[in-house]
Amino acid sequence: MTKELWKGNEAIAEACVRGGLEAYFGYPITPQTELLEYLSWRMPDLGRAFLQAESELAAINMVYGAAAAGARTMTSSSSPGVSLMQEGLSYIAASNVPMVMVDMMRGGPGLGNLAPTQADYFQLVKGGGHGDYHPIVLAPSSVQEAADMAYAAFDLADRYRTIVIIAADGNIGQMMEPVEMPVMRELVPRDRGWELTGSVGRPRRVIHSLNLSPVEMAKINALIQDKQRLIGANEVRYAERFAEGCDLLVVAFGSAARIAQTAIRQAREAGLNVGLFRPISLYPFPSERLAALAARTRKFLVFELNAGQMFEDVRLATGSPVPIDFLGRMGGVMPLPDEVLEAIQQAMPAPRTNGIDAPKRAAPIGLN
Amino acid sequence: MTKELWKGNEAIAEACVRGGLEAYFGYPITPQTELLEYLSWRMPDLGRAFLQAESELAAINMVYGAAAAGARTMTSSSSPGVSLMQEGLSYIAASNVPMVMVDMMRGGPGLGNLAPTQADYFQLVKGGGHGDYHPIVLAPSSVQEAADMAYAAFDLADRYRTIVIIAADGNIGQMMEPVEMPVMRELVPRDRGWELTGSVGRPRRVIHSLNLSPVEMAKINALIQDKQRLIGANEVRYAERFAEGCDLLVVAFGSAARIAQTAIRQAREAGLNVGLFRPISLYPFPSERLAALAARTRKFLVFELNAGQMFEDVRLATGSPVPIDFLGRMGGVMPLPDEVLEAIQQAMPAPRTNGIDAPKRAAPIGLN
Amino acid sequence: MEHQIVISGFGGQGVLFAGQLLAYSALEESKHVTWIPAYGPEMRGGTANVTVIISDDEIGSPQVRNPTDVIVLNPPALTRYAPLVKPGGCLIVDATLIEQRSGRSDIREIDVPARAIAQALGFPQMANVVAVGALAAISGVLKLETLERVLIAKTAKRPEMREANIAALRQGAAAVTTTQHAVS
Amino acid sequence: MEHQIVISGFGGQGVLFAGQLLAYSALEESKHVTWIPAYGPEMRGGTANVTVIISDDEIGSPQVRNPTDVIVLNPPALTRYAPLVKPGGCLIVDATLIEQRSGRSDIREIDVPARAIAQALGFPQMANVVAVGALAAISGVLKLETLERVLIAKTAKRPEMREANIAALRQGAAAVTTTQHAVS
Amino acid sequence: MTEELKIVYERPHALTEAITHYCPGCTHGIIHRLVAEVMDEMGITERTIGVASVGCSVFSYNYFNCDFASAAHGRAPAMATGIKRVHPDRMVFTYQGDGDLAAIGTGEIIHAAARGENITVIFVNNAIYGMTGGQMAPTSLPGMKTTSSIRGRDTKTTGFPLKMSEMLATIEGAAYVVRRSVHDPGHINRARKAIRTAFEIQQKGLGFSIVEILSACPVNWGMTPTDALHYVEHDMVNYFPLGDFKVADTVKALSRG
Amino acid sequence: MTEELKIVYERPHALTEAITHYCPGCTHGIIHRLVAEVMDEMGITERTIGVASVGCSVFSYNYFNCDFASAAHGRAPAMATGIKRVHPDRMVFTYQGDGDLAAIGTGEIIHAAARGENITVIFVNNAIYGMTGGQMAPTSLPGMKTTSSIRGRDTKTTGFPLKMSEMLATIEGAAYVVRRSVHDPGHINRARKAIRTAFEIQQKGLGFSIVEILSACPVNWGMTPTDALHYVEHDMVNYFPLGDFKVADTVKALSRG
Amino acid sequence: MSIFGAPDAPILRTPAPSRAHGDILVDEDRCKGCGLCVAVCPKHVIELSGRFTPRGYHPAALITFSNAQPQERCTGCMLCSTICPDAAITVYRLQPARA
Amino acid sequence: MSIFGAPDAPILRTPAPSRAHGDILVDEDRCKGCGLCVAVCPKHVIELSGRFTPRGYHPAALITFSNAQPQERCTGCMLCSTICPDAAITVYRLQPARA
Ligand SMILES: Cc1ncc(C[n+]2csc(CCOP(=O)(O)OP(=O)(O)O)c2C)c(N)n1
Ligand SMILES: Cc1ncc(C[n+]2csc(CCOP(=O)(O)OP(=O)(O)O)c2C)c(N)n1
Ligand code: SF4
Ligand code: SF4
Ligand code: SF4
Ligand code: SF4
Repeated sequence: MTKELWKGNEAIAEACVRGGLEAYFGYPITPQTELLEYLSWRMPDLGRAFLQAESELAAINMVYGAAAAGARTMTSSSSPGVSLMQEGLSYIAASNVPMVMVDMMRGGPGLGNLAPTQADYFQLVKGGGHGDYHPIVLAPSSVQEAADMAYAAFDLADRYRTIVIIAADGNIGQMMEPVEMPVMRELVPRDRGWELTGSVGRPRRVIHSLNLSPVEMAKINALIQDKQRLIGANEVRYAERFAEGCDLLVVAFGSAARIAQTAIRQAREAGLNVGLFRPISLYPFPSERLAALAARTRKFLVFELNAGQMFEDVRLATGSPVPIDFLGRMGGVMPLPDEVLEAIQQAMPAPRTNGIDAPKRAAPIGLN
Repeated sequence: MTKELWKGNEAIAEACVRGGLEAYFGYPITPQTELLEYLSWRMPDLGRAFLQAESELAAINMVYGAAAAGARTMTSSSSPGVSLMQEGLSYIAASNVPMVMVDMMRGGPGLGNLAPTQADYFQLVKGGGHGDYHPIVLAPSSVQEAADMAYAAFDLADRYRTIVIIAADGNIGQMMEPVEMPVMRELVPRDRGWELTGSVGRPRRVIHSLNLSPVEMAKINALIQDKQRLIGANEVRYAERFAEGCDLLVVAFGSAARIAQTAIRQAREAGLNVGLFRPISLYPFPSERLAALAARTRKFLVFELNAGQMFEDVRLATGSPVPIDFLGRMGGVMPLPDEVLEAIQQAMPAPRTNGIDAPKRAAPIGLN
Repeated sequence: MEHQIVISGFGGQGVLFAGQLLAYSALEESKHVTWIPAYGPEMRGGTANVTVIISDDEIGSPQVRNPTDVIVLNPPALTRYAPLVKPGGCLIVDATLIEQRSGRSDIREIDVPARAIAQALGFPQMANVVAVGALAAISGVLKLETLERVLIAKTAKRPEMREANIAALRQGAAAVTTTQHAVS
Repeated sequence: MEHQIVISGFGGQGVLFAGQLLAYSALEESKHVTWIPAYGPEMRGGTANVTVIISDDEIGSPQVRNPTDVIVLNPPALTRYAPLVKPGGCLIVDATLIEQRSGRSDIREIDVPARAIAQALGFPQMANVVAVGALAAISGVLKLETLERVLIAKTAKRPEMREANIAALRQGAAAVTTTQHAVS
Repeated sequence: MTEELKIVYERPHALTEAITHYCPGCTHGIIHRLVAEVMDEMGITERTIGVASVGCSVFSYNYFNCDFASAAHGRAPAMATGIKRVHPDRMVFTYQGDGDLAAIGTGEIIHAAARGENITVIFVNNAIYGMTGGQMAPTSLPGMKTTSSIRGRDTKTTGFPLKMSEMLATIEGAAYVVRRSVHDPGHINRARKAIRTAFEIQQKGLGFSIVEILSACPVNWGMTPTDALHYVEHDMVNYFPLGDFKVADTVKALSRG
Repeated sequence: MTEELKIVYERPHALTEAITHYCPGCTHGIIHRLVAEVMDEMGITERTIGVASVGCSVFSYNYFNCDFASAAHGRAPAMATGIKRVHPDRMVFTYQGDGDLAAIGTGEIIHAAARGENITVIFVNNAIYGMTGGQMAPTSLPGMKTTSSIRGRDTKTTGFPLKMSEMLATIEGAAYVVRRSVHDPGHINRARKAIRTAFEIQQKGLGFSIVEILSACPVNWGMTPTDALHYVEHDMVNYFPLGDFKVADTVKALSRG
Repeated sequence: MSIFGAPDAPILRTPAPSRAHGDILVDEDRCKGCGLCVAVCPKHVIELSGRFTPRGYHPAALITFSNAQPQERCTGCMLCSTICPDAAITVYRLQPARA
Repeated sequence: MSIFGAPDAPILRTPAPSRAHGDILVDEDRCKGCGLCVAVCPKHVIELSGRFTPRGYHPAALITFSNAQPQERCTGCMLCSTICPDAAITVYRLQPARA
């Protein structure tokens, strides 16, 4: 397999195609438009469905239809457009049909700007739509990872009949990196027993989200909760670097983790014992692993391109045993590695003073 | 002042009118429609603006316009409708214009049902729209409180130029209780230096949320964060009952707190030392007070009409010193006090066994 | 003292109004009160329910599992609520429309031929008022005078029904005194 | 070894293409590489920027404050980036278009009359290629042969420019060797 | 010659056995029946996927004997588009009220028409929001009393009723745009024919078809079912004239056009 | 008689000093100028509140010398409604592109018209999404090459361009619906007159007015500014005929109608 | 007995014996007593009965006349079934029997 | 000197001395060199100059003919200002001076 240079947006688009995407519906918005543009010719070339909808609202409901019809389907957008999809996402979650969404987050709130941020973590992870549900949310930090995730997202969505969101930003979307593109998957006709295909030779099926009886609705909710527990058990993803035994653990995801990685390299070159923990699945959040690390790390530094959103999940995961600093940048300001390095230096639990090394590793603090 | 019987929805509507509501825009949806219906005649009678919009999307953007024009303005809706308003809310937050929203939460996700739930806590409190912002979220647990909140909401919105959300459910909306309606406030023309009124005799003004420069957008965000800190310092509201020195503290808001209250009375009659903590402001969350209580309470029981959303804020507030149980009901199933009582009995940290009383008060556990 | 009252019947039998009559009267007597209709799937047609809680203290849950006082105006209501009445509580049964009985001995079950009484007054739809009169008489939750005053005020738009309304209330109350021995 | 290269100029000067030439060549040489354009307000018209990082190891941040190698194709680019070049790094200046100099003595600053060379070849828009040739020669980030091969492949649609392209690259490289003494 | 009683009309098979939740005399029921009759006639029930909207007809997914989806309020045409693009060989129809189609769903219906989306829309116009208890709709007649216009619709502040068919007829992609009524048996039969034509258009791949049907909401109009039909016949038809607003040439070529 | 050079045309005062971000030859600039000229002529700048939409004209709030709001994509008519209902004595106008008005904002524009909302809409139709880099719009001509239809708009899958003016003209509440162009000075002057009429209609409280203006996007069409105007004159006008689609009787009564 | 319809009331499921040209069968599970069939019947031979259906409605039924004149008889014209919103009516017509 | 326009290039802010019936003043801060005024001028007396504006455009300018014929002169007809998308043109016309 050879590598090729791909722009993030196009790499995701192509990986979706190869992962079996059968129907795409979307609406232009920077910085994800290239994804739509790529699919606008790629999908028809393969005889698959592509439609530029009249709005994000229409797009998500077309996806709902296509998903109900059994297709591997997706949409892509960016922050304001994703806000418009919240009702639709809630319906899709309630109906237990699988779909994939790509959100290239930009500067908010409001019209904001086109610059990369991670300010929609809460919206995506905690549930921007009404009701109790959580999509699977994956945050790539390289183009290769984005492509791999996109390819795998449809399987994941299918397996749990859930929404899978790939949450990135213009940094990933606009960047070119070498990518080993996964192989084209063949489309196989499937009948998983629930999709709407016309009732020839079988009892009719209905896909809906209305349950006037609270007891019935509670059952739907219980089903969703069960599914989420299962997802929590199976689908936690994260990456680490020097995380075991470091003095300061930087927790960052997506493009922030890339910046942190450079800063950490610099810090380690300067003799600081710093590690990196990168949640890849934002939902389910790698809480267990973080709790374990918290029990034997002296300090955490959470770094996000927002005002401190994943920060809450880190705090929830760790409880109070480990002090947690926060470094955030808002509005699309992309900090360069040296700013993160500075924050690392400030956050170091016991900086070397007077030439005497502080102990590299604090006594483990037990979880109580 | 005499009390009158008011239905929740209508009491809120009338209190808004008396609090100075100048322009209402909304769309019918159960269980808040009576609010809209009441204002449909009440507002024109007073020569104020009422408009049934073509959708929630239009309604929230009309509110945006009216707020930008300097009016005391509001909308009301219920879960799916509120999902549709997320983009608009994010714009309004970014523009720092004041508005009030009433959300009568119903069973979700999806079309769900009309029954009372609290399943949109995350959506309202963490931010269902894109970007870093939090509206003030108030949760009444009686019709009187709902009316008082509605009356005060406009001042609050004005003071911070923020969104104020009154989050309740059909239980509050449909219930009749005696209410002492606040007095009618006179409408006074105001110019607070930012509203769009035409630029006669002054420099022109612009209200927008676009800032292509990340640095500029970061400033907007910093302003919002500052405002939120201020709100956090000034506007925390909660109510307690037997909270000091109890063995088990039930934390519940809105209509769940009403149910808990009855259960707690029964529990105390049965000799259990149980208290109630009721967050009134869900944002800002009464974290400090809860942390203080956590330090000297043996156990918490969080009770919500959802799968455990405020639960996270309680955990964030308390850290790990106090064990926290959770009781939730989803899909609009309204538990009756006896179910809560049962949960209290099960959650009691040291139930009386063999006729011997467990110590009523555990040794305080310090925050570490 | 807290009276937890449920009134249940078909839509059109004036269930919600009966509840309001109680609620407004409670307000008149400066009591704490909540009135809450059954909510959700039952909204459209079919059964109508209302819970009214009247108390000297602040009221917690506006709905309870085991009400202290229940009025049932049709057979399904009896089936549903009779088993739920709190021991020692009251159950008012419109005996014109309901043949079954609760079979419970730990509650005060009162048969009132509410619809028959109302019909005799010329307004069969006043069965609800009859039942409220009966409830007031047996439970003592509210004074009959208060109920009368509120009833007159709330039905002021139909003065032609005024006399009948008052009569319905009183005859409901009277029915209790005459039937009470039979059950308690 | 990690080369952090920034190329900056007006839109239309082939800034992004120059970056791609580097990026594809890096891929050819099996290096790690990232290519990222300036993003945000600068998108529409005006200045164009690209950062290309070429490394033997995995690359962290695709953007850095202090690049090791910078090509500036217009005066604002010089003003902005000259102070940022990492000490010891390279700064390639298109001396045809830019009069100012960085004034720094801790970097290797190379004046290449890129546009003049390109113009002489008949294609003024090839100044970007000239500059890339110069960068390769001085920094050694990539082999000239690789760049040539990729350039030919990437411009295959315009065979008439093939020779000029190669000449641009080579003359850029050559320019370094001749001017190098002057600065270092 | 012996004679015997033979069935000349029976309940269509394309309806399920479920008893509808519609109010007595609600003409949603008639329109359901007509759609079902057409599905029976054409033998397409098993190859049809319906899309219910949010309104009194939200439960229509319980009443038709075919696969069904239930869309968000106003979004049925978008959902139907998603289904149709995945299954172009299936018959896809939406069933929408006027609040759903002419208020919150305006954008979706117009763009489905503009794309010439090959679906059929059954548009039930009863000039009111039935399900939420009788609020004003964009289609409510001037002066009409509703729970959100208790003194009658005021055209000064709320404008005039939207004529969706007239508006959709201006769209090139729309192949068939007609308005019918179900206030008496004659009009009911004409409505059925139009529904039949609309489905045939879809079957032949001729593009977007919509049948607007004036319908009664006796409960929220505060009328008896019979009076409600008179209101349809006189007041509604007066404002919303019946007729064919757009019949594409390709459609006229169909024998039954 | 002595003669001197006198100014016969100068930059309108209702424009700010800001230099626009529009591409060279973009006719958004002409249309801005026309609106500003009308504001100058009528002396209404200080009593006007504009509402910018999302599209290339998003920054119009920087270019007009009056109070301005910036709406969410497609929602300018709703935002304008909110403003107008609060300040009925102010002149309120929206400035919207075709992606904004004819795609995502379809519902809002139609219902503003249906309500007879007393606002003025300047609708700039350049048949493409300019700001996001040239994707297909609902108004893109058949066969038009855009970044999301690189082989030309395929009417089979995407339908035909929406004619918003023709559609809006069917709405009772709309007082004034016209289409103009700015491809040459004569048409530019006619466009200005229409804008003037639209503002006067609002001033007199006669209801909803919209001026659709065919506009060029040379950059995304891949043409020189001059060629782009030729494209407007020939191709666009051909599909989107200029004219008055609705002029209410009350408007005709205005002297300048 | 309750006036709200006894749950055990007989539900007509077979056409009543009749010598008319036509006949109708009303499914009383479905009939909601809306009266539209009554209003539309050209022969005025449908009425709402005093009975209650299980759901509490007065169902439609053919009027049984003694010595009915032909013009007062059901002709099986299907107008009632055409207007019935609940598809509650099956219509029969007297037709030549097949061999 | 850079070909991208020297920032110190003179910006015309007053009408060039001229004996034509009319004259135009192009605000070179605003002019983007789109050429629409050139295309529309009936006298063909506007051209895009070789100069660069501070923003890098070739600005429009009146052509200076030596011994210009009257028909080659600007008439102050305002067609250019009517089409200029950047409101960059002020138009002057020779008119009787007021007392
Ligand atoms: C987003 C959203 N907004 C509002 C509602 C509430 N709602 C349910 S049905 C309905 C209107 C239905 O009216 P119509 O479409 O005319 O159908 P009808 O009930 O009259 O048949 C509304 C507003 C909802 N379910 N979802
Ligand atoms: C909700 C939302 N969706 C998408 C966008 C991205 N977007 C910005 S402008 C635009 C289209 C603009 O096109 P048009 O209205 O035709 O104006 P033009 O730029 O052509 O003048 C889009 C899709 C957005 N900002 N918000
Ligand atoms: S409310 Fe109206 S539309 Fe809805 S079922 Fe009843 S009659 Fe029909
Ligand atoms: S992209 Fe098109 S519409 Fe936008 S400013 Fe440029 S020419 Fe004008
Ligand atoms: S029309 Fe149908 S539902 Fe109505 S009364 Fe007749 S049989 Fe019953
Ligand atoms: S029309 Fe205006 S912007 Fe264009 S070249 Fe002429 S003066 Fe310059």
